[in-house]
Amino acid sequence: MARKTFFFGFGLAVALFAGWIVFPRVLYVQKHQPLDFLHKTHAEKSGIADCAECHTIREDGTFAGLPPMEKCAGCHSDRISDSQAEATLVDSYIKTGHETPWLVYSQQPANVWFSHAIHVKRAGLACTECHSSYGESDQVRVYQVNRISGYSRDIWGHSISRLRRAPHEGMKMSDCEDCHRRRNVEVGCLGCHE
Amino acid sequence: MKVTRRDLLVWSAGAAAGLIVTPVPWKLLDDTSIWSQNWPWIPQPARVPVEMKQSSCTLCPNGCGLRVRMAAGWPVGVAGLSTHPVTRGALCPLGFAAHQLNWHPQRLRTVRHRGSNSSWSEAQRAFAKARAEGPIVIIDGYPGRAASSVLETFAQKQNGSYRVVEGPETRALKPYASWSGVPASALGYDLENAETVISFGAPMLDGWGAPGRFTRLWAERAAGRSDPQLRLIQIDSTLSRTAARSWQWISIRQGSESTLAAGLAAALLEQKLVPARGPIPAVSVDEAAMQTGMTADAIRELARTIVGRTPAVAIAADDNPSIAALNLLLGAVGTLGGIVRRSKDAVDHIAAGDAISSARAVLIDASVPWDFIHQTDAEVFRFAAWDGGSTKADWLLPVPGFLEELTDVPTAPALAVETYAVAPSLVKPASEVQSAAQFLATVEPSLIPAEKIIHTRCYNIFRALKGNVHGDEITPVAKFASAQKLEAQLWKGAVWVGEASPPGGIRCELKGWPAAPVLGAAENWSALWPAPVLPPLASKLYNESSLREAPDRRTV
Amino acid sequence: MNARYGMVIDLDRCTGCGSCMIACAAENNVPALPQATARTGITPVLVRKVSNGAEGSVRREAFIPIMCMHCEHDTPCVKVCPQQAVEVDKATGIVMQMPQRCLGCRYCMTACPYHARYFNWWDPAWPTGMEKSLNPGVAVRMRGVVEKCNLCHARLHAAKEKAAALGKHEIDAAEYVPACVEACPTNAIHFGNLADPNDPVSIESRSPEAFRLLAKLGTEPKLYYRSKESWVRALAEPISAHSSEVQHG
Amino acid sequence: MASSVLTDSRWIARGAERTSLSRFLLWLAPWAALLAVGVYAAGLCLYHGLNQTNMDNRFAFGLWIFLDLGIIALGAGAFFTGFLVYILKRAELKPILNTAVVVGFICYSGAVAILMIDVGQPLRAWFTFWHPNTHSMLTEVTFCISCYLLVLSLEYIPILLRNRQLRKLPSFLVFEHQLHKLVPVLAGVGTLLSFFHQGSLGGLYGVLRGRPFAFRNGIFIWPSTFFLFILSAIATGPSFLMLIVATVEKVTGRKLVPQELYRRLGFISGLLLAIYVAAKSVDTLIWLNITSPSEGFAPWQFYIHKPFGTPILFAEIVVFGLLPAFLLSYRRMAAHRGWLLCGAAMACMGVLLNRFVLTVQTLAVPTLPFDEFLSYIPSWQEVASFAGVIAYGVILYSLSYRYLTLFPKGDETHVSGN
Amino acid sequence: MFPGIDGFHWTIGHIVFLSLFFAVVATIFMTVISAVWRTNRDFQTHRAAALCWKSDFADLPEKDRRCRHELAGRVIRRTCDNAFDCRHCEKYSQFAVLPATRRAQSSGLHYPDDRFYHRGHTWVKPEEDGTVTMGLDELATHLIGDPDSWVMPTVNDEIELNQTAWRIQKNGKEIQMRSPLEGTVVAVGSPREGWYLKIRPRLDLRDPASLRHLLRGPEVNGWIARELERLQMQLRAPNTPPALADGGTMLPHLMDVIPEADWEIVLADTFLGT
Repeated sequence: MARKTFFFGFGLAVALFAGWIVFPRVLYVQKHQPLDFLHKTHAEKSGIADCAECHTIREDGTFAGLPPMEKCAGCHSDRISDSQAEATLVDSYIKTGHETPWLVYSQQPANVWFSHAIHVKRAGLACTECHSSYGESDQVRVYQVNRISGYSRDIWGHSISRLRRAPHEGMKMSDCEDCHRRRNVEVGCLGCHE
Repeated sequence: MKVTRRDLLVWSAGAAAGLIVTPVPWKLLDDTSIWSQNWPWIPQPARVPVEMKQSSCTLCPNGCGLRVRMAAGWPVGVAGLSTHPVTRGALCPLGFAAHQLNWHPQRLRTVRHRGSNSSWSEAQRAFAKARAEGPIVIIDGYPGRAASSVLETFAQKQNGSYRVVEGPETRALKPYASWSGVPASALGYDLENAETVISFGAPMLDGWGAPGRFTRLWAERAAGRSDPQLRLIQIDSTLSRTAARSWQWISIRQGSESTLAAGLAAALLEQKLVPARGPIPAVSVDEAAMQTGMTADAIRELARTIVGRTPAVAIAADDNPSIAALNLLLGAVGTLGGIVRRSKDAVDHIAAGDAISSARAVLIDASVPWDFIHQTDAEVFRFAAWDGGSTKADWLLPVPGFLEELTDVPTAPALAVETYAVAPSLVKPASEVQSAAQFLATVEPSLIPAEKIIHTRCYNIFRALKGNVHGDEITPVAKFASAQKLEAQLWKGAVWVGEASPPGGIRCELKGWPAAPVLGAAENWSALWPAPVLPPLASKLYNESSLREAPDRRTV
Repeated sequence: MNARYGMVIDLDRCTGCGSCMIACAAENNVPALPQATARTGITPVLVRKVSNGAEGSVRREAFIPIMCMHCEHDTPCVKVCPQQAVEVDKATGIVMQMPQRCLGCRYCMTACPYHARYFNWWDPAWPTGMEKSLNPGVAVRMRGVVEKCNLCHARLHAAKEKAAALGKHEIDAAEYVPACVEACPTNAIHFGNLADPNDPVSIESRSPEAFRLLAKLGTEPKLYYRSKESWVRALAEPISAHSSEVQHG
Repeated sequence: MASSVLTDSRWIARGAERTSLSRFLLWLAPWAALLAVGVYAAGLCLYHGLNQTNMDNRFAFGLWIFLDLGIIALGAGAFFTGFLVYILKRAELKPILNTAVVVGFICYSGAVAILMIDVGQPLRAWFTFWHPNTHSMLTEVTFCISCYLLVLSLEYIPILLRNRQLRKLPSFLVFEHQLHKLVPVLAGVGTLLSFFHQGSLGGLYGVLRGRPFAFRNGIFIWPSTFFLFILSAIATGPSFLMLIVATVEKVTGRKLVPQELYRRLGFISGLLLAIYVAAKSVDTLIWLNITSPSEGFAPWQFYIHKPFGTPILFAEIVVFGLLPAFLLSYRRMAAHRGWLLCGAAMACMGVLLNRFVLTVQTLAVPTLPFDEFLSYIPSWQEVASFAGVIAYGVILYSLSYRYLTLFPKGDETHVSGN
Repeated sequence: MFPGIDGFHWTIGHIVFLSLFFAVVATIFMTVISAVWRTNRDFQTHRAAALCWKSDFADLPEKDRRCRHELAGRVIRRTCDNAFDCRHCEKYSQFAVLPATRRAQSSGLHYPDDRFYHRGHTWVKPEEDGTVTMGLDELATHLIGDPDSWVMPTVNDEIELNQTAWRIQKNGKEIQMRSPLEGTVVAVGSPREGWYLKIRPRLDLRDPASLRHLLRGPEVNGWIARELERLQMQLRAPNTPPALADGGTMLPHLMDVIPEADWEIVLADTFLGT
């Protein structure tokens, strides 16, 4: 009997360890941003206060997303510091004119239609509502991508169980729904899907 | 301690029980389904801003107004330009998918010589050789463009000849040209003012003339009205699309159109419905009835209907003198709502006949319909954007594709007024492509390049102070401060429309009722489409629905 | 105020040119696959040729564009979908098909009396490079799901976004016009808000010439047709002994 | 018995006489081959997508759905026998209980397997559980069938654990003993589930307002076909079991069940079939004269397309309904084993015909006035993958018969001269 | 499915449907759980063993489930329905009084009368000191010959009726000997000594009922005759010498003499194994 209990418990323990500790590490691939861009530094040095200064909404309502290279070139036309990142930025992107292949933490799939105009301009949400305080980040986060679905980990949220997660954490459909429910906004599938 | 099979069993039972309460099964379930929603092998459009551009379609001489949606430098959608004075937002169905044409698997991407890849330098050498050895005939399918005049000038320099392949609408105007001396390219139908249109097998609602020109008139003044302001009488041996939608369908024997025209003339004169001007038809009403399969009374009835609401004009599907003669009798030549002279200064072109057989070399512009058959031993330089395959050419020379080349858009066939537009190059041309005009410019540097000619033409329009420019709003030419401003407008997709020329100006001399020619059957737009290939999405019409029969010898 | 988008198609104006079909396919990134046939292809708008059945000079033919009728009441496809991949959008009345939710059971296709639903039998594919010409804003559907006319909702999205950018709550009607409506060279397709009694389309839908296909099923389609000709109006009834589709080839 | 090189006698219940392993394998071989082909075909459908089938946008449902409905109806014997034995305490049916369970398990697992190929996105099938649309008959079907398959596998376990080698593990043996005691609970649940999904399968078509050929009015949320399907299923289930047992007796050359049992099954089947036929006729009349006219369809216009003429209706109700009902329930006829089995076979064909008509004819007849009548021929992949399921069934049953005790001891006596 | 998940509606239909579904799932789940729990309980309370024996007994072919009275010829035909537990058989007494018609006939095997025999071919011999000795009967000894090895319980082990008393390995086959009696091991013997175990029975042997479940006298002859018959059947096969010599006397060391026979089956049938 004891022998049985031992082996059962052993199996149980192994499964739990594998499932809760090993699995999440295996499921997500770690990737690094091409440049270690720091929001904090830019806010301080260049006095950029408003996110919209770089992440603009065009007049037709579409969202420009990450600023194009010429925006950076505005200040970084030549090396203005001697950091390694600065060198890569100026040499391999600004000089060559290639856009930086940023990894977007909150990247949604093709079938999702999310309008920043509607959420920011009409509903008046603050950027931090969804993007937390990344605007003040003083180090570059590692970008984790799901091996199977190819989604950024931010979509699922960092706690693998999705329990006890911060309000801004997680960008799955259910998270959108929760927020809409809280603010009793009623949207059908058509509201957010292409 | 020795691990028995039973122990392993118990162990796996424990593991299974444990696995259920880990994220593993549930997360995998979720992620695999998400994977199935974003299969990597399914192409997805890039998330890029879309901008609207206005231009004109240059795939055929009708020059429809285009609204092009551009994303990341590529056209991602094509729609009609509602401010366009002629097409008024209409396009031919294939035009709606034209932005896919440049990607067609049969796009001609390299110079080909007798079925094997070659190069432009090879082609130039061969052309130079031919040019040194004898006259060169140049064939154009879209006369009146700046590029055409480049071709024409070159031909004259070579004491070669410049020939033109014209569409059925223009061919149908040939008889008046030959009787009056006014070039066919200067003539047009004033349909906008016509009240009765008798179409002898012309696909009036299915691709005749510029898309939307007549169909819009028909939709606004005829469709769904029991007594329409614009009566469309379709004479057809079969229930064609136009016949099906026409106010009246007259079904006659195949190929007896000219006889019916003559019969109608006879009926008109017999009933004194028109003053006896011009020659007397050779057939009587009864003979006509016998040959057309109609009853004599039906023909007389039809004659009465025609004159019942005027102006009335008869439209032939192709070059057909006796129908032209009927129009003379109806007084529909040089009058409002009939055949009008749209421009003073137009030169007649010589149709590309078998005269080319004597030439040393033949240069065929990309605008010439792809199935143009030329019987000649001369060396043929065929310019084309898509590999037609069937054209027997020694040289196949790739030209810029849809929206890739700057060109101008002269008046469309059969229009009653003159128009002029510019189609700028919206898309970066594919590598190693050259239009015929560009090619000749490299061969003969003394030629004035098309760009310059366009510039001059814009200046001339500005200087003439006539007509209006149809952009987002209509501006009289006189209102423009400078030629540059006018040209800029045209480059943005605006269209210049000349003034309607006064009635008259066509005096036809003909002795005796003309003999009936052999007449081709009615065509529709997919048959008139000049390219050898159709946009892939056209397959919706041909493969994926029973709406139309696929046009033969074409790749969809 | 919820809109109820609908159409009135003037069959007397339809010349069967097929512009709507191609414009629709181009707008919605519908693939054109060489292996697709009239029975397996995806044609969210499908123009069909009908006749009065007579032969000779008395024969009459007309063209009738068939697309999703966006049934308002007891919508057959919505009711049968096991996992709510289909819904009638509250705000617009559009019957939405969600390819990402769909499991491809095709029950909705058997439920639709208009055959207006299409299954992706193949993976969508385009000749090399042509994917660059895809319309941004419309996601390409994958193999194994059902799709249909969503009334070009990508254009509705754009209109909404623009309105929001301008701080407006209602979209500008001119900003939202489905591709088929825009494409029709004879303006045969009229698009508007049936919920607004003064909207020209809702006025037209009440005209005696207007009719709906299979109206007796009681599903309240929001797609109306109109015609002066009685034999065309007779198509409203399921039994019309003489009229039958004209087959080519 | 001498020990040949490979013998499986230690796996065969002691005292049970089975043919030699080599003969058994010889019997399995062709079925295994068929199964292999089926698996290959199914693989094609999963890998390349449903373009491998001949289904199309008009024939969105094809052979698979028809046969799924068919075998699920025939599989109804499982829950119905369980219901009779455990709930209604009809002990005389005990001898076929195990066979009923195995047959049921085969039918349902086969049907589910085919459904997984039939849907375009199997990976998302679970959405039905996560975002269920409870108004859809298909949701009801999905929920019930998956639960009932679970129940069947639980009923299968005791039979399995009594195998001669598995029983060597005491825990298995005791678990079997305890689970077996609880089987009546499962039988009850199974009855509830089957009642609903058999019905919902009928409802599947009955609710199609857009398909006047199938559309039926009904009670509350359930169209009449809901109840007709239940009736027809429980009517033919026993007949199908009877056929199975008879076949096994023929193949193995043994008497497996008391011959009285046949007559008993036949009587149940016949009685229910008679009731079904009556109900079906009434329903048909109501539909022809009230339901379809109210949707604007002329009563008989569904039957103008050959081969779906009125003869099919006649065959469905009379030839394969009334006639077998008579053969099965009329004592004189039922006395002859031949007539009895013939009746049973006809009853089964009847229910298959009914499912065929409802699935195929519904899609074939035009709805729009300018529709044309369409037909469809299944592709070899469709046929093969289903043949694979049948092979799977035969193999699984053969294995169960050989290594498990499907028929309680004592009934296995040699048929004289065989 | 659950509140807060897309597609959940607070409508009666939805709630009813889902609660019904959850009820069904719960029922199925509980059924399995309780089966597992009861199984576990049976092991805790040592009832598992009895259950297993009952199940094994039920699994025996009918000819191996004959009533002892049939063996003795007191009744023509009777199948035991009490797992050979004559101690609690209400029928026992009414048959026991009948005269045994079976003649004692020699099978060439020696079955002394001072012993009681269990159907698993073990015997029990009560000693004066109130303990009992257990051993293999002669048929078993002949069948097995000299064991390769044997696994015995240790002193003070509790052994249960019909459960494994000791194991014997022979030619790679393991034979489980079912215990003829329940009690505590007091001494361990070996094949050489002719006995295997000495136990202190749990029941008082002065009560005649306590050994009633074991075979005696004519019953033994009947039983052995049938056993030999069965062996004859099972071991008769091409290229094997007659298992039973003339007059049905049994050759010793059968497992060595006829190695090619299907011993798995033969041993299972002989020692009531599975």
